[in-house]
Amino acid sequence: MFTPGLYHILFISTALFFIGVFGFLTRKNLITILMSVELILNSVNLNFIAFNKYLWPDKLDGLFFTIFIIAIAAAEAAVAIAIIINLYRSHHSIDVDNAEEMKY
Amino acid sequence: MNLTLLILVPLITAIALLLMRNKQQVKWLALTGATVQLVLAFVLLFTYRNEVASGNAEQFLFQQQYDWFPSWYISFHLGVDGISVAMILLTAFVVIAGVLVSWNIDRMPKEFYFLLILLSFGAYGFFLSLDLFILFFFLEIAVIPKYLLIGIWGSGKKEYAANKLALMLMGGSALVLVGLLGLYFSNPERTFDLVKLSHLDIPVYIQKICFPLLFVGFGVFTALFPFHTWVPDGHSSAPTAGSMFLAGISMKLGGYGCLRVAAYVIPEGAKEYADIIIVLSTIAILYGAFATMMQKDLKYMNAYSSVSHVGFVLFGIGMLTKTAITGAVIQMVSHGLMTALFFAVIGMIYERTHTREVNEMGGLLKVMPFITTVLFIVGLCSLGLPGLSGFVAEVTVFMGAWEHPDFFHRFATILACMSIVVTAVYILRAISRTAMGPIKESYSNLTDARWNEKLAAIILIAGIIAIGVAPFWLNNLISPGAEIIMQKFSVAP
Amino acid sequence: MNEFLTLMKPELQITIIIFLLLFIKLSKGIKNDLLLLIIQNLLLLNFIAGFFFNAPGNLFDGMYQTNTLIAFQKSILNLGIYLISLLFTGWFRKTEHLPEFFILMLSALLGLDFLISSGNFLIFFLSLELATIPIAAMANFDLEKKISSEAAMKMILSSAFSSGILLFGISLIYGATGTINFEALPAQLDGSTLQILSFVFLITAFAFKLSIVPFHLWTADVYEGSPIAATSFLSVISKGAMAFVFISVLYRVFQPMHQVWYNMVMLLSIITMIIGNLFALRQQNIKRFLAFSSIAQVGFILVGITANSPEGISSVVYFILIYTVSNLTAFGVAAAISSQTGKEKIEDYKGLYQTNPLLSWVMALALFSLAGIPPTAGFFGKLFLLTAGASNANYGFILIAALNMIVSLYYYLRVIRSIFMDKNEQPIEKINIHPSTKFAFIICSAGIVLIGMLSWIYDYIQSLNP
Amino acid sequence: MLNATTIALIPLLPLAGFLVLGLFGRKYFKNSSGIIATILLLAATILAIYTAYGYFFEYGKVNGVYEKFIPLKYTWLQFSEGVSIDMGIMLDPITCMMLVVITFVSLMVHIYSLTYMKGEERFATYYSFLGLFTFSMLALVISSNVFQIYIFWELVGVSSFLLIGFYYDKPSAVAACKKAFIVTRFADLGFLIGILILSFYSGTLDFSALIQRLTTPGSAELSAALSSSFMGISALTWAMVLVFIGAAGKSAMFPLQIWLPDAMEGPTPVSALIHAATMVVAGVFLVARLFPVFALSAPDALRLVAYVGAISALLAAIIACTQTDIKRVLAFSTISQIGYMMFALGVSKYGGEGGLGYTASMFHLFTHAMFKALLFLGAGSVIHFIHSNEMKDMGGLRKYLPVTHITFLIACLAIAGIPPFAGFFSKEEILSAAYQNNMIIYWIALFTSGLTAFYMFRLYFGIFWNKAPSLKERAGGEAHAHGEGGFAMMLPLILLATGAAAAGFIPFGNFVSSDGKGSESAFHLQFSIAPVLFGLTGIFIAMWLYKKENNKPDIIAASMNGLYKSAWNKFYFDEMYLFVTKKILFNLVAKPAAWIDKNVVDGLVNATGNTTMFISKKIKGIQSGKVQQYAAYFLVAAIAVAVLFIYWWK
Repeated sequence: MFTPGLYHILFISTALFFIGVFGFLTRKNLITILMSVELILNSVNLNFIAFNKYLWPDKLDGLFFTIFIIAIAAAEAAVAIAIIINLYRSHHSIDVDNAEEMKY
Repeated sequence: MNLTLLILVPLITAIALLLMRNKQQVKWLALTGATVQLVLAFVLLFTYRNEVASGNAEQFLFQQQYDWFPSWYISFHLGVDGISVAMILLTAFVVIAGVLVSWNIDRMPKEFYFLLILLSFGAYGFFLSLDLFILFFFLEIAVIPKYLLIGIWGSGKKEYAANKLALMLMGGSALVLVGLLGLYFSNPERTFDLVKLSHLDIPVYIQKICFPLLFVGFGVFTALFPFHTWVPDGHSSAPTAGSMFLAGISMKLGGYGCLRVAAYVIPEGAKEYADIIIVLSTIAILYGAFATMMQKDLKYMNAYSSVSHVGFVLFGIGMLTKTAITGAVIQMVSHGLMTALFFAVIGMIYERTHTREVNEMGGLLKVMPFITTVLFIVGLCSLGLPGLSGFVAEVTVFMGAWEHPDFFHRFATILACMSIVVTAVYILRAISRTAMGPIKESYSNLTDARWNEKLAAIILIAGIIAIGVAPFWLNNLISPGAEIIMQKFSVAP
Repeated sequence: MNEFLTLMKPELQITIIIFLLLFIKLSKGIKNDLLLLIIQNLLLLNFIAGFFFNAPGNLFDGMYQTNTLIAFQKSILNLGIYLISLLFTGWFRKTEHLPEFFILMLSALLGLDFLISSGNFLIFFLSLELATIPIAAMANFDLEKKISSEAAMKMILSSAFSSGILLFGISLIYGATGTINFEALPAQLDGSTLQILSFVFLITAFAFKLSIVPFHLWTADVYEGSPIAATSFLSVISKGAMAFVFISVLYRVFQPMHQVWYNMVMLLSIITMIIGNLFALRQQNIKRFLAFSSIAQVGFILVGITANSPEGISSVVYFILIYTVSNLTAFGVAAAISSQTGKEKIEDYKGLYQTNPLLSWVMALALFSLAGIPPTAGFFGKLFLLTAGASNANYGFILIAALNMIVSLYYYLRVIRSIFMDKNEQPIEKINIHPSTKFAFIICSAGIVLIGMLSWIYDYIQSLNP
Repeated sequence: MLNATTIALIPLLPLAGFLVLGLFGRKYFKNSSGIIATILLLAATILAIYTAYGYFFEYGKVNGVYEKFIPLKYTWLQFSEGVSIDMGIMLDPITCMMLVVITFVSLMVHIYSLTYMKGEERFATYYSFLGLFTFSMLALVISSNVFQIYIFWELVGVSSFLLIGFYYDKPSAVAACKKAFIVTRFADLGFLIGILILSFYSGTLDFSALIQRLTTPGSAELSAALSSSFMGISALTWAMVLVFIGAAGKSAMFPLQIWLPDAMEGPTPVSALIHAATMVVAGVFLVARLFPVFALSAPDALRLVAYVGAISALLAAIIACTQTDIKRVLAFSTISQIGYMMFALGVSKYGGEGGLGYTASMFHLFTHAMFKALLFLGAGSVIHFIHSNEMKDMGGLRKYLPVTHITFLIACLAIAGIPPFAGFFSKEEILSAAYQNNMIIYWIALFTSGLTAFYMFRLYFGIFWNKAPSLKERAGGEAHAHGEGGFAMMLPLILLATGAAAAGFIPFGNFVSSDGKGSESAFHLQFSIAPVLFGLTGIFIAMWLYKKENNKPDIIAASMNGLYKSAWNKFYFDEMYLFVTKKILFNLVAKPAAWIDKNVVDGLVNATGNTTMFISKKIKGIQSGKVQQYAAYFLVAAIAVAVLFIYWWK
């Protein structure tokens, strides 16, 4: 039976991180962008769990951190979606390219 | 003599000016403040002389020291030697004349006088301070009022000029700041105190770094070539009193700083760079003079001639002999009085003819004998006529410069001497085109100077003649200070 | 329990105020004016109370730390909040959801307070988010303005992205050292590649909040779009608090890697000053202008931070204090003008002095202080930052900083020029300033003049250094 | 004993006049200013004569030698140990002689001007300027310090400037005063540098110490000054040459003579005082003052003095023959005569028989002051009468101006060197000094003396004889109502004529000599034949050509076309100077300097600002407004910093 080691998990989490980043940078829909952020956060969660399990199994710092990140992510998403709704009201679109009035 | 008084009087005057409501009384208040300051300056002069005569051999007299930012080892340290006393006298003269000249200013007089007095506050503080931090503090205080004076009350390309002036001067003070910090961190006591610093051994490599920073930094204020270009634009755009203060006081801040801070505290650095200073200042002297020849605007002329004249200050400092340094200080005083007067006269003429182009004037002697007489006197002073202050200063610088027997210094001195001819050319050109020749029809009913203008001119002329006819008192005042500075240069030239 | 109450006093005070506001919000029918008066007085009390019963100590196994310096830093933030409540009276009175705005702002402040006191990456992260998310909501408070929601969107997305990277960095640190505790961390640091990488990721979070170039790009847009009260909170309170945290993290936690972060901070500082100044040169909108100028100011703060000495800390704290009053004054004047006339462009200020001399002087004072012109306090603040930074004898760096002061002077003078020199056919009419704003202007002006002159303030800060 | 106060009062009285009239004259002494100034000067004259008398006959001589007598010395400006500018009084024979000459001529001019300048708007100013000049000139001659002389040197320069430009609304006067000042200023530059060199080597600025140190053979100062050299010429010689340049400028010697003819734009009495009798001989005085140093330590420099003097004498005389403006003729004649004085000094030796040139030079200075002042004042009367300077407007005036005519004739005879008038004696001494030392100069001088007689009598005949006066068309009848100008104008003429006629009989050599010992002037009858013959020839030619109106002069002028034309154009010196100043200095130095300042130096400053703005514009694209781009920059920057610090910057 193949038991995944730390590096496997780190590989996945890093991949997840960059997928998230890529999504953040390329998607035009604000909701999708928000989802990309969630991906990034989840990759971090994976990191924490993996480090905790493989490297520092006697401490629970990583696990707790993960829990808090999930909570915060929820809060952040709530506010973000509120803002997006507001943006939709004023711009009638949730395309990120429509909101670039301020520049230079 | 309580030196704090000299700082407090302008400060209180400035604050009182701000709080004043009645626009008519503003000028009287400013005049009162300036007069009190002039009286104080004279009291300082006499008490200083008495003190020295009674055998007080300390370098700086009337020292006062208050703690200020003790965690940085900064203290509010005041004290004067002969050089500072001379500069303070100069400032007092120029300030009172400046206040008088701008008597009839109609646009925002309160703010105008406030800025004038604030500027003088900076200058007084600068000349009195013995702590480099507060010296720098006062130096910067004196910059922004100039910007506002030019920008608000100026003429011509005033905004451009004001910006250029403020930025170049601030650039200079930025260099000064870095140099000061270099000194501060390289001395084991971590002190900004001038007296202490001058007795500490600062590592030579630090001196070589800090000297150019400080000298160029202060040099920008003193129109060191090639950092002089704020001078023509700044002076010519400024209102009359602004130009007077700028050339009469502000440029002297730099000269004093070059001498007191750069040369005095950093002797090794000064020795290292003396030749470069001489080259640059010789260029400034001649080049300024030649550039003046081409100017048609009286204010531009005087501004360029200031570049040339102030070149003598740096030239004298670069020579590093007691006589030359004394000459440099005399030149500062002399040029301060003279150029302030020159700008005052130009202002008076401009107010009447509404032009500063020499080619458009002529024959003004007929309608304004007083003003043109003053113009003659100040012009003759500028070209170094004996009996007026310019001669004393230039001759002292030349004599001091000539103490170096080598070819380089000789050559530079001869070149510098040549400027007296060029100066004669442009001064006479200016005088003859404005005052002499047939008068224009449209000018034939202009009026002569009013009482305030007369008083201002007379005060400055009194100073010029007092130095020109009896230079010994000024020389005796300054040369001990110059001597102490020279003691730092252990190797005689 | 007693210890809990004394050590966590600042946070508890704020929490109490937040709850009070929530209750007030429940009971409808209170007019904005009265409400504002209550809030202002509460905040004043909060500020004053900040000076009493301060003691050093730890809570929760060192997750929460405090000492007198930290208490003083919090007092600076409290002062800032109080001034904000006074300065933007004009805008507050008009806004529909006044209690919410203050609840959000105070939550952010609470976050910042915790942030300063954090002794652990967990609480650091939590408080950072607490200090960020409400601001995004605040940014959206001008509901009728399109740019307000745009600003909020940019804020929340950028901060989410930034916290993603921060978390990634923290996770790497955790992986590399096995601890997230500030006390335990220094012993584990050896400057390995992984640690440097994670450290850089960590720094980006600070850089984001402090608007250090090139992590600053959200700043200007958010500042411009947000209501001016939110902008000033962002640019003054949040930035100040972040600087405090940054300096304590660098000095305490990453002291073993100080050679690395010294160079890094220096590099960032130079870029920040230069880019901030270059952008500020061309700005037309006063808020955007102040945004870029505050970016350049951060460059100077970084100069002080490079000192790596007690002087560094005290000069940064001192500067933040000065920066708080100066920048808030500038925002206050801008707000007073824009809330009455809606004008926010610098060129609209032409001839302001003709109609509003006092307001002009206040603005001039603030700008001079920001530019570092004596006798305003900004001069001393900047000078001490540079002096502290110069203790490393890196004079080239100091020279760059000093030369940048000239560029910054140029654009501050641009505003001065508009106000005092330029002629305008139709200058801004006489602005009616609310008495409480006036009061704030007086406090600020006095602060701008006196904080520098009264040298004991600096000495007091210096003495707080543990 | 002579006391310092008495002597100091001599210059101070005119100074008081200057101050009082200058400050209050316009208001309070509009009409009385002339009288006030004259009275003050009369007092000064009396004091001067008293002083001179006291010096020459009572106190001056110590053991048969006229010693330098220094009753006052006050340190005015201390430079360094031993080197200071002192204000002092030093009496020696030439000083005393100069005191008398200056006060006397000045008094004459003051009196003369009472009428001549009457009705001028700036009457008081005129007298105050005269006072300033007299003060400066007197203080110059009593100077005890080489810098003191420089100071008053400049002051006489400026008073000359002010007086030349007295008619300030006349553009030609304005140009002339500028020119005079700038040319002499240029020369003063040499003087100044010369002083600097002298002070450096001698370690003093005091005349007596300086002369003593630099003439004592083997003294440390002298050997240092001789041993250091530049371009193969010793420092001392350089110094003396430079000092001489200053002297040449003030005395309008070749090639710096260009300012003097133009200076005739000033009021005629002023020309008489400043540009004939006193200021222009200051150069001679300076060389005489430093004569021991010239003669004993820098003979090369002295030789230069001689040749410059001789060339000036000849050139100016040639030019004078062609000029038609009577004041200009006199101006060139002045240059020529000063040339005589200069080369007399130049050929002289120090002490004994060889020192004849020195005595002769001073003697000629003395007599020249008399007759040249007389000539100018006479010309002034003519101009006052006829309202023109041009010879072509004159003629036959002897009937209208009898006193002027006679006195003018006396002066002409004196300058032509016809015995027994004053000029004869002094010129004879000069020629004999030249004869003893340098034959080339002797022949030049002899020829010049013939020319002198010719042009002076050309002038004389042209004014007083020649064609009949055409007064009516000139200025209308009423202009001549004032005739010769009354007593105030005639008295100076008569007094000066007396001097011009009789001054030659003073045994000058007894009083003034190079070493102060005094010498008997030997009078050789045979020697005088040649100069007198040359003089008479000149007179007769002039009589033949100009006594009656005829066209002979034109024919001769036409036959010598090239020479005449170039002489008439003053040998194109003005043009050369104009070329150098306008074309070279102005266009090639000043213009580029101003251009560089505006475009290069200032351009750099502006370019710094513009570049900053340019970069600022260029980089604005970074702030694109797209939040995703912000994030991209964020990430790239984070990785870049990480890479930078992981791999390169440890």
